[in-house]
Amino acid sequence: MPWLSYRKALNRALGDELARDPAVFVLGEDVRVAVSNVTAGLLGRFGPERVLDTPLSEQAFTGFATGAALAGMRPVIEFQIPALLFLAFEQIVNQAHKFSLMTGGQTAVPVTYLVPGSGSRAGWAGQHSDHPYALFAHAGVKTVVPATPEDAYGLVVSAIRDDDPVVVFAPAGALDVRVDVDFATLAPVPLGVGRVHREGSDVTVVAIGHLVHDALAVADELAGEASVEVFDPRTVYPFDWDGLAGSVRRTGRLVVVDDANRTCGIAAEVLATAAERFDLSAPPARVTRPDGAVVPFAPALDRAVQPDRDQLATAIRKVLKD
Amino acid sequence: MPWLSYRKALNRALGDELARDPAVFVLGEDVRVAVSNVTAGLLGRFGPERVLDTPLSEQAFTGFATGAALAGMRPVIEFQIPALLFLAFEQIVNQAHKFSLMTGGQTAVPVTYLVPGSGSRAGWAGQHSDHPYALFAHAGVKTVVPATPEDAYGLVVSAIRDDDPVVVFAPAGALDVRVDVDFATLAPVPLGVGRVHREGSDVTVVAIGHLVHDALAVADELAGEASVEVFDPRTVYPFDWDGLAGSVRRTGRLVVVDDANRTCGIAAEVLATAAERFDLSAPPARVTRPDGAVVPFAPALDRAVQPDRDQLATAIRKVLKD
Amino acid sequence: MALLSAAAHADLYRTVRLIRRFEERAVELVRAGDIVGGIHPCTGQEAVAAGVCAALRADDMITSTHRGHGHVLAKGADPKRVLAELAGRTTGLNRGRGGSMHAADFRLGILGANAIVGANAPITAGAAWAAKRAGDGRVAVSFFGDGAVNQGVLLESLNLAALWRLPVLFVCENNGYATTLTVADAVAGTITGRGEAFGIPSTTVDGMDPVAVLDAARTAVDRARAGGGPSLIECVTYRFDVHHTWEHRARVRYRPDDEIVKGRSRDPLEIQGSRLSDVDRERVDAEVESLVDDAVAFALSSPHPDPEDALDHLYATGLRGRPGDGR
Amino acid sequence: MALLSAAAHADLYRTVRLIRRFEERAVELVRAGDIVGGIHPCTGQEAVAAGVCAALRADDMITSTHRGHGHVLAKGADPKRVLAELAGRTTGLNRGRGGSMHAADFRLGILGANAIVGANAPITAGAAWAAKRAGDGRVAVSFFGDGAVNQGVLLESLNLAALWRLPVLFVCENNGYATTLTVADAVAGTITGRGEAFGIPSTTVDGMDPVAVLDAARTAVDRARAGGGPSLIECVTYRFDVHHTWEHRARVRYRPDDEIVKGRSRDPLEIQGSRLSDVDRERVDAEVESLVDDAVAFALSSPHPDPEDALDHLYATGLRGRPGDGR
Ligand SMILES: Cc1ncc(C[n+]2csc(CCOP(=O)(O)OP(=O)(O)O)c2C)c(N)n1
Ligand SMILES: Cc1ncc(C[n+]2csc(CCOP(=O)(O)OP(=O)(O)O)c2C)c(N)n1
Ligand SMILES: [Mg+2]
Ligand SMILES: [Mg+2]
Repeated sequence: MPWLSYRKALNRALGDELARDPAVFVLGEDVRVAVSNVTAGLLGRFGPERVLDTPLSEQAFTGFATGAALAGMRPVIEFQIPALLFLAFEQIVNQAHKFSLMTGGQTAVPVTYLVPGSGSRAGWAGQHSDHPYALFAHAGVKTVVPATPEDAYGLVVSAIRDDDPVVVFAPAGALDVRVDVDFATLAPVPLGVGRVHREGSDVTVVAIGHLVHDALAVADELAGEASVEVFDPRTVYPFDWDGLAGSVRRTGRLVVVDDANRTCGIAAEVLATAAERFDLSAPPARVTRPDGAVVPFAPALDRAVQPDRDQLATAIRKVLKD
Repeated sequence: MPWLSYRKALNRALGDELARDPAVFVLGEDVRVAVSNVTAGLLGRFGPERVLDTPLSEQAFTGFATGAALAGMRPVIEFQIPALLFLAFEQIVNQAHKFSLMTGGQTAVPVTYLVPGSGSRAGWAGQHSDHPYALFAHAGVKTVVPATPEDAYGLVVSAIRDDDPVVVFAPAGALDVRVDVDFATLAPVPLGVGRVHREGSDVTVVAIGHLVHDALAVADELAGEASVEVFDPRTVYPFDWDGLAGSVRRTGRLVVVDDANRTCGIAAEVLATAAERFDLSAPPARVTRPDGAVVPFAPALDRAVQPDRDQLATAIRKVLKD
Repeated sequence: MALLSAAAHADLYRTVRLIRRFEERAVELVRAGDIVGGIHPCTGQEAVAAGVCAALRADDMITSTHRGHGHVLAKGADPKRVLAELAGRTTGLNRGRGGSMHAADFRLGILGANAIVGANAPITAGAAWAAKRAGDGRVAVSFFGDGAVNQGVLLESLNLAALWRLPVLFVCENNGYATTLTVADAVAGTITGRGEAFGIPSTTVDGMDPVAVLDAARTAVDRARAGGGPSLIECVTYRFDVHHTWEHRARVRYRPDDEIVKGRSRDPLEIQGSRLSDVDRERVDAEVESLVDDAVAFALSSPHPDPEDALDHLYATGLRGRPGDGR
Repeated sequence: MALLSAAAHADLYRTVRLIRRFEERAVELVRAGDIVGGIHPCTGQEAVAAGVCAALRADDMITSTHRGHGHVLAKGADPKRVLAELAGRTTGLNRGRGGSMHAADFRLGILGANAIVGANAPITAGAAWAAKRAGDGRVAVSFFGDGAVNQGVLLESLNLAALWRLPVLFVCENNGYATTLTVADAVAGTITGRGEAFGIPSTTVDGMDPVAVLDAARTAVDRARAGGGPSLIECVTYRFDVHHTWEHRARVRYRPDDEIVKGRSRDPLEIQGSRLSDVDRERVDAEVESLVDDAVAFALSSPHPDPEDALDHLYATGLRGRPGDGR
């Protein structure tokens, strides 16, 4: 079977949706030349009317997408850096997200915000290395963090077809993941439905985005000691609480690994919901970035603020001991 | 003793700090005329050089404050609406917050962002009614939500004197609170230190901002049934975990009431930390706004998305039963 | 100035009169407590909405501001449903979910008023781009105040609209103040200069005269429909009442008395009214009065929404998040 | 053009040469893996940094961009410590915490490069305001690219600076591209037109000639120090190398070959070099070479920071948040 890389999966999802629905178009910075590779070939296939290079005006082109959506289009915006979402924050959480309720259901804002290369990209320092998906989850904007190429494909397709705004974070740490897959099996993945990557009976590890691969590696490592289930929510908002409940019912223990700041992150939400609703046989644990982390430039410092496999293994062992 | 209103406390804090430190200045929209009342009288006392009316350019005037701070000043920005922070989000969380680490400690950004009237102001609808303090807590910006006039005074004073950026949310629901207080006792309140407003032995209620007053009322109501401790963190980031731990050690049970969206809110963080670190004798509960809430305009709908006393009482009873 | 038929003059007058009386009654309802949260009345500025919307087709689009009742009414929204919206009733344009600052009627091309100054500008540009691609000849109007010309997002939007030759009208209602801040204290350079910097044809007109506004709007609309791209029209006007009705309780002083007197001396109602015969004027006045009476009666007799439905429409897909009390 | 002394000419040349050689060596270190994350080299654009900074006092302030090494060096930063910063060492300007895009040296008025296009503009304005209030005659320079003139925050900052007559120089390095997007495809109107719209004196100069830049900068600095407010200088230049060093691996094509040849044909190094005698030029070259050799040796022999210290300086107050692993 052919190899599909995560990056290529994003590209394929965009191409397929552009081909399927004339209302879909892509806009962003350097998308014609396809600097991120995610839009490679789209200009040639679909022409400049459907692949728009924008000036460096994040606020305006984000609002522009909202307006186009109000008039029936389905824009997909590529953002080069997670922090650029901060520039457009008002237009996403205070405009696009609120239109449906505020107009009493008169309209929908089907915009997809795609961030290829979120999180640390080794050496890009403080302003380019954020993983701010929890901010959108808190605001209530649908938020997706695919871990694998096939999920990247399926979730982007679903995001584009969804009538609400959806933010898609494609972690830098996952962009080079490749799978051997029959392209005919690629299909939409519903928003809000998690995936058990590996079954286990002792502890559920909830891993977000690229950390799914680390969690699987750690589960392998610990195979002699413990049976680790790896649960990938895929969508961080809305979260698949029922899926997670099922997993935790089986294992009774919970660890979350999340490459984002600790306070009020997704890991916090998972622990909070678990505390309210799940029956745990030991206190849960989370492995995250530190509180309020700013990613320092020097590579060793950059790595030091990201969760790593050792930390995860330690957390799992601790939860199993309790 | 004279009456001090919350609004007047904010005003007094600004006046005292302007008088004390020539590096302090205030900027924002309509601060000279003092539309919010918070800056009343300051123009007359301190002149136009220290009380700056800005054009409607939130991004620029927020960055302007950072620049002035880098050059030795201590700006206080008044934002008329919580959502205006979204316009300046990049300048706060990606610039001001990151300068210290990114420059290797060469500089500090002592800016105070003051939002008088956060949360719902009855009838101001979807775009004016947010309570987004968790966003700043997640990013790691120091964030304060005073509940009482004396804390409003003391926390604003501390925010201004603090060498890091600090966001102060003054909930609309607290602005009209008044206390009978000896002005001579008004003093700085350290950031990161909570306050037990009422001692109790059965359950700890963590209440944020104006909800402290609701929590106290509910505690009174339930006095026959249960002994409720009301803990006000005052600063939501950094959070007074030790203070809360002490309270929960005494009560063994925990309810959080927080007028913000549920997912990834401060209430989530409190429950998560409790699950990790505290010994609870029953599952904790939180009373919040719903997931992803947008405040609808009609007054009854507006109230329906805010946590209320009945919900809190129900949650307390449930936690006590478990 | 264009020569208009008597009927056209009467139409313009009717719109001005409707907005005026609507606002006056709305202010009464604020005082009476029937409208919660207050409003930003647009009395004095009616000629802008009337003139611009008279130049539009029914399928053209507009976006508006916190001071948006006039625009929405001029674009054809039913006064009953606008007032019901202000009163938070289920019969309101937005089913009571939006209120004064968010009135929208998508069937009439009213893509929504907006509570964030300047935020509607890029939204308008995007809608105009969609119309351009569809080739349906529709144009989109962005109304905004003088305060908005200092918002980055609006300036970015001028660039996008010019670059992509979008069929947009940027209509600036310069009423001299952004809340309490004067234009002189807020705007370096001129408002039309900002449009021109992006290569956008920009003119200043008498915003108290609906015919002057209509003239300028027609030129701009014709240009936009013909593929000539955006225009900016600065309408010089004056707000007769407060920035927001809270000022009725908490008087803040920032406009000199003589300025207020002078500002109110040129009244669009009189300017346009003088172009009608007395009979015609009285007829229109009576029509409007009964429209507005009906609107008030309709609004106040309409049902309040049920708190159980507070989160209806939160997601267009019908997604329901978790409630706040953990049920 | 101003008549400069031989020494002044040599100084300008030295700066251009230093930046050129620094960037070339830095690119080598990127290829060698000693600089992680790559850089945005400013080769070809050295005259802008050299000319502007030659017009400044030691206590004047600058802010810069992702393509900022030249500005920082021209303002006097020690090449050793700049290179150590790029290599992520504790001896770097920012102790290895900032890297290529955040080099700062507050003792030299270098308030930081910035990785967000346009974000430095309001920061510069604020610093300039503080200087104005202090009455110390300092000015502040905001360097930015042609891409930044489409950022709302920059346009808002032009307004603030003009309104409050702040001692700011807005220096636009127009190298024709924002990454792959041409100015023609991104900028409606002109760059100087944007300054002028806010009443800011704005000029276009040959950004390949350090003397032309210095001339314009001097006029602007003099005006600013005299209380005359901000200026905008558009420096027309050309980037000789890639947007970012990732292009060295993944060639993307967006600049026509003949344009590149033409662009590189006017080289600031040659333009300024031709103003020196051969001896002088060789002397400067040798000086620079040894400076840069020293810088490389210093950077590569400096210690890497300890991962334990990753969150040092996160808060100026020394606050420590909770670690990520729950310890
Ligand atoms: C971006 C933004 N900043 C501030 C506010 C608060 N505010 C609401 S209306 C207003 C003044 C607007 O002035 P202008 O644009 O001239 O419109 P006018 O009120 O005069 O009609 C302000 C400051 C806001 N809603 N949005
Ligand atoms: C606001 C923002 N948008 C996008 C980017 C990604 N980006 C980095 S540099 C760049 C191009 C900048 O062009 P220009 O301002 O002309 O500077 P140059 O690179 O030509 O020196 C882009 C798009 C960014 N850093 N910040
Ligand atoms: Mg105005
Ligand atoms: Mg450029």
